[in-house]
Amino acid sequence: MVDSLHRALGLTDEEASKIGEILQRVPNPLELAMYSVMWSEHCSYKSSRLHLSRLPTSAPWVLVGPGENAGVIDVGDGIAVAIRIESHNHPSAIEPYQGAATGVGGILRDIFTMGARPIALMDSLRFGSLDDARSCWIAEGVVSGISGYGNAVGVPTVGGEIDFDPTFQGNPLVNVLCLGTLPKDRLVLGQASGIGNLAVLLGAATGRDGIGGVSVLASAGFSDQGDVEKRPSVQVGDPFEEKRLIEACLEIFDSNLVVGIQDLGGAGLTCATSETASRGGVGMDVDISAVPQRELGMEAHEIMISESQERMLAIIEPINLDRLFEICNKWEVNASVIGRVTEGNKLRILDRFEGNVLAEIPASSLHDDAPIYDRPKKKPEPKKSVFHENTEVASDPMSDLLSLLSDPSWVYSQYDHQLFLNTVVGPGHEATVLKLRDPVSGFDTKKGLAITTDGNHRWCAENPRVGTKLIVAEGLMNLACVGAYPLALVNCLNFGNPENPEVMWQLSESIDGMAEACEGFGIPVVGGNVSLYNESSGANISPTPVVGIVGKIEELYRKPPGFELLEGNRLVLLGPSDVGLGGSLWSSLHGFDSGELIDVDFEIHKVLADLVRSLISDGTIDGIHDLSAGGLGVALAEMVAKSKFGITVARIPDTLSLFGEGPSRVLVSIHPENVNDLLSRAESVNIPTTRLGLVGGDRFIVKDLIDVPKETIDSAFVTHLPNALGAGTISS
Amino acid sequence: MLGVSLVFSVLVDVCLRKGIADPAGSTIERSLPTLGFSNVRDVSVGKTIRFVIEAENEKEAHEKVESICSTFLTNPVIEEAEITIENLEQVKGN
Amino acid sequence: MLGVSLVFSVLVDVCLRKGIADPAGSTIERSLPTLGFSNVRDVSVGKTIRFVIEAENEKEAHEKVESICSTFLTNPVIEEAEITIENLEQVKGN
Amino acid sequence: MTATVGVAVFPGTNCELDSIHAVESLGGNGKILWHSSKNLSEVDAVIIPGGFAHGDYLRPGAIARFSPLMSAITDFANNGGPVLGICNGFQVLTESGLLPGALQKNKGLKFLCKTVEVCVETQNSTLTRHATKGAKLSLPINHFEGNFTCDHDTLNSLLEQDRVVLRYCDNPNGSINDIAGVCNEARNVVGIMPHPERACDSLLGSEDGKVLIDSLLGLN
Ligand SMILES: Nc1ncnc2c1ncn2[C@@H]1O[C@H](COP(=O)(O)OP(=O)(O)O)[C@@H](O)[C@H]1O
Ligand SMILES: [Mg+2]
Repeated sequence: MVDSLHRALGLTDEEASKIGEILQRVPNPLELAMYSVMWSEHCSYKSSRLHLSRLPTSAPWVLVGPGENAGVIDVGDGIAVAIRIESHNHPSAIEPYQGAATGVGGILRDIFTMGARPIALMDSLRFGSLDDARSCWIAEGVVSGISGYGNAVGVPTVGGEIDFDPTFQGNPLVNVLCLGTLPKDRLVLGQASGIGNLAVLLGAATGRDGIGGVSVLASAGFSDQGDVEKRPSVQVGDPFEEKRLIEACLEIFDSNLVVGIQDLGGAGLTCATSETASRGGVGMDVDISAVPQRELGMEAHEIMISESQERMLAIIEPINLDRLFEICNKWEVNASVIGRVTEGNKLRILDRFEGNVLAEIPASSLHDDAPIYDRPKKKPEPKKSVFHENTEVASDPMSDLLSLLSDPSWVYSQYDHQLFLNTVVGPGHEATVLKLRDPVSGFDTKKGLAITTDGNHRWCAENPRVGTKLIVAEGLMNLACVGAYPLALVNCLNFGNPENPEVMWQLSESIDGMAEACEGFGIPVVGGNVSLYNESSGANISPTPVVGIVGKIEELYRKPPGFELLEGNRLVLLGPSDVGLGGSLWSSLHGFDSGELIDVDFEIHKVLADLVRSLISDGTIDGIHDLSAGGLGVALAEMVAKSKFGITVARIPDTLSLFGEGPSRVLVSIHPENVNDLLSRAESVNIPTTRLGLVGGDRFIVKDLIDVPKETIDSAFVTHLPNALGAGTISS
Repeated sequence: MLGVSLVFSVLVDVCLRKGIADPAGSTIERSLPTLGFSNVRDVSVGKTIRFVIEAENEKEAHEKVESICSTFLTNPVIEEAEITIENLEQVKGN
Repeated sequence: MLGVSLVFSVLVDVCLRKGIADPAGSTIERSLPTLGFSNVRDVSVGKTIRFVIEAENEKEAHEKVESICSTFLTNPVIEEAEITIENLEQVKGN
Repeated sequence: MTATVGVAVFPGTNCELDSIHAVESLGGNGKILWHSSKNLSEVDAVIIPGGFAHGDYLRPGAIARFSPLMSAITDFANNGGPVLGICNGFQVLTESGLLPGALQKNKGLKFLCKTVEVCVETQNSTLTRHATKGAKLSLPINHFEGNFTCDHDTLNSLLEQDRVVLRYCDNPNGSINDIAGVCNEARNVVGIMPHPERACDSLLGSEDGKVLIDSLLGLN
């Protein structure tokens, strides 16, 4: 049993012998447990690290790049922004509400760990199809969980995405992004330094939460009873605890009491203690008995790897301890001294200070010595059902359009998206726009931050490299549509099993695509998260990188134009007309899973984005929508559904031009008097234009293809999700 | 449906499983002393769902309720339910 | 505290008062048929609070619990509670 | 003279800075009142803002109402001081008995954050003195437990005494009689579910909340 203990803990034989070499002795079970969680894929990025290093990460305004709890950028006016995105896919599959809720809690801690006040959350969600009851149950639960935790913790959820596809059946994707602001000179890092400094555990008591795989230890000799009950590893979120923790920590930062601070996430205390120590180049003694426990009789390994929520580890000088206790008392937050910073580099786990040593490990070996794998990659065989543009499909453009419409307001009306009085453009538009206010004084700089999250597994299944370039391009254009230029990107790479060479190839290609796009557009990657082993019943999900991009608006004196159409407006399409049906929403509706995916030309895309920003800032246009999934047809219908008027458009001859997808295309609605100005400005930078038609009446007319009352469009749009997921609004 | 069917009153008593954190319970417990109530501990919060169900017989009623419970009313990953069923009266089917 | 004190386990079963609308209950009732469960009606949702309390004797325990209930655990405008108290064991006071 | 508005903060409250911001943007003075303090010291009015006092565990407002601050606010209210409960603040006021009724879960059983239209039903309250009866205001709501309920006698006396302050034009949560806000008999204590502080800036979508906050400040 003991021989194969490492295997039961998920360590390979090679990994186990490497641990032996590091320690120069046989590790005891506690030590093995600590290595096993820290060297897990989740904590060590052992399959992806090699590839992630290809991403561009620097720019003059980047204060903290990847590697810390969150990326931090300088946005001017003495203000810095911390941003990060993280997945909580697997927990959400088994307990949707708590899985999503604790995902929100975790990402918030990553942000306030940096000294920032979290001011905005975004959620990027993907579920199995709406006709599958379990997928609906998961979707409902996840949205309620984000709502329940985010609203109560007092951080607005200001945008996101939601998509449904059979590829996510049994393995939903729940990615949550958080953004915070801080005074630039108050950056706090997760490191311990100063021999004799204290490690103080703040927040919730430690229970047997999320112990999962390591519970094998209980039956492998740690406990005498053979019949240790199988413990549920689900974590329950407590937004009230987190709210108090946020306020207490921010007050502690304001009072300058910490040397460093670190949130407790995956691998719990093991990660927080070893990471702070190794970053600070010091050692640490941890007194297990000082850790407040929620349950009786917890074993050392349980305490060290528990993933109980709402906890932080602060490193402080002893002289500040009383002040820290005072603030914690005020906010009713528990604080216990559980560790001491020591000379050297050893992380020692003790049964009490000056007591027995239960484990002794070089702190940095848990991170820096973690294995890095260059796993085999293999390009998959091309798919069979290639769709040719001339394939005959029995399809009716009108019913196709109606089935592609879906209003996400069912989701975001469950989220407080207005708290803090920053939300100028909330969810339901191209990108979210927040006022940029001083995090301490609240002073309004009259500038704005814009954020967007984008992913598209259909494109990436088609071609992970091009697909990933396209989502970065889309995020950039979403920002341009609200008048913002991009500053930084964070990403969440949701892929299947990396031991499958085809999945590894997808991951590597996707990272190359992201690197190319970020270089092409000059956007630094400041953070990210990799979620692998997304599979269910043996099937890997389609590759799904998700990007979050934050941008800035230099002058925010009026609300940027939204989707709304004004009567008499002209509709003009800006950008090239190259589109394809490969990886399109329309193709997936008809069951085609292959076809042509149009690549993005960075130069044209940048020029178009510049043009769009100038049209926004000088007020030339009244409405705008970039073309994305669903192409021109869906964009037109969404604008109509969000307005009071119908439209009549022409020059859309066929299904391909109505539903085809391609980059660098933006639809604008503009007063007739401004059309010539628009056309000449576009021409001067070589952006093609197409005059499509005009706004007015109460019908949705695409000449020769569709002619329906506006209400038909409206109702298809608004009823899609409520019909599938339960109304939520009252129906008598 | 033909035949005679029976009416049962059902009580489903849902608790969090052992070891699962109970933020509501612990918040109540923490606030009790400040409200002047001492010597209270181990507070936990659960929910009850009561309803009336028709079934051919008690066995069928049990099966129905158990399936409602595990698929809809609770998530067995974190919750446990205790079911109490009582025969109310007999109704004539139509 | 001197003297012997007793330990009681308490269950407070909170329901909405008659006549008060029960949104949670009716939402469950509405969704059951779509999930394939028919013949269920009169669904109501309540909550339970369980805890352990120490008191000199059963009478004192009852009084304490009733006071916690009426001032704190329930909102008498919309809720009512049923209390079940069980003597657990005797503990030595210190 | 500048009115000073005390804004109550319980652990879990989250709209306190927004309320202060709105008050100050209208010329008032905002001041935090911490839940454990026993007196209000020199405030002209009190706002109990939105949020999740004590996590809303058990019931919204159930724990907050036992705080020392709430005793002080109760004294202040009983002496005629203007008190406004917004959202969670409304829940705290009903729990503490300063206002009648209770706020249950929304009928649709979902949290709702959106902008709704409400109608000013009376000018005779500390919150609507400067508003026009019958005026329609566009105000954000943001709640799970906003479904106002009370027994028939209470409803009748609310109606007879003209104590319904705001009504929804299109009821979002199932509240009895479309009630969005009520006042006490003395008309100095008002509880409403919508958030006027979120509607004091055209850049954020609506300025219809200004007239309500103005009334509270006693300015115009
Ligand atoms: N899960 C969600 N949570 C919050 N907001 C959402 C969610 N899903 C979509 N939204 C909002 O709806 C709008 C449209 O989303 P989407 O159709 O994905 O936009 P696009 O395709 O232009 O990127 C965005 O503003 C987004 O913020
Ligand atoms: Mg977009």
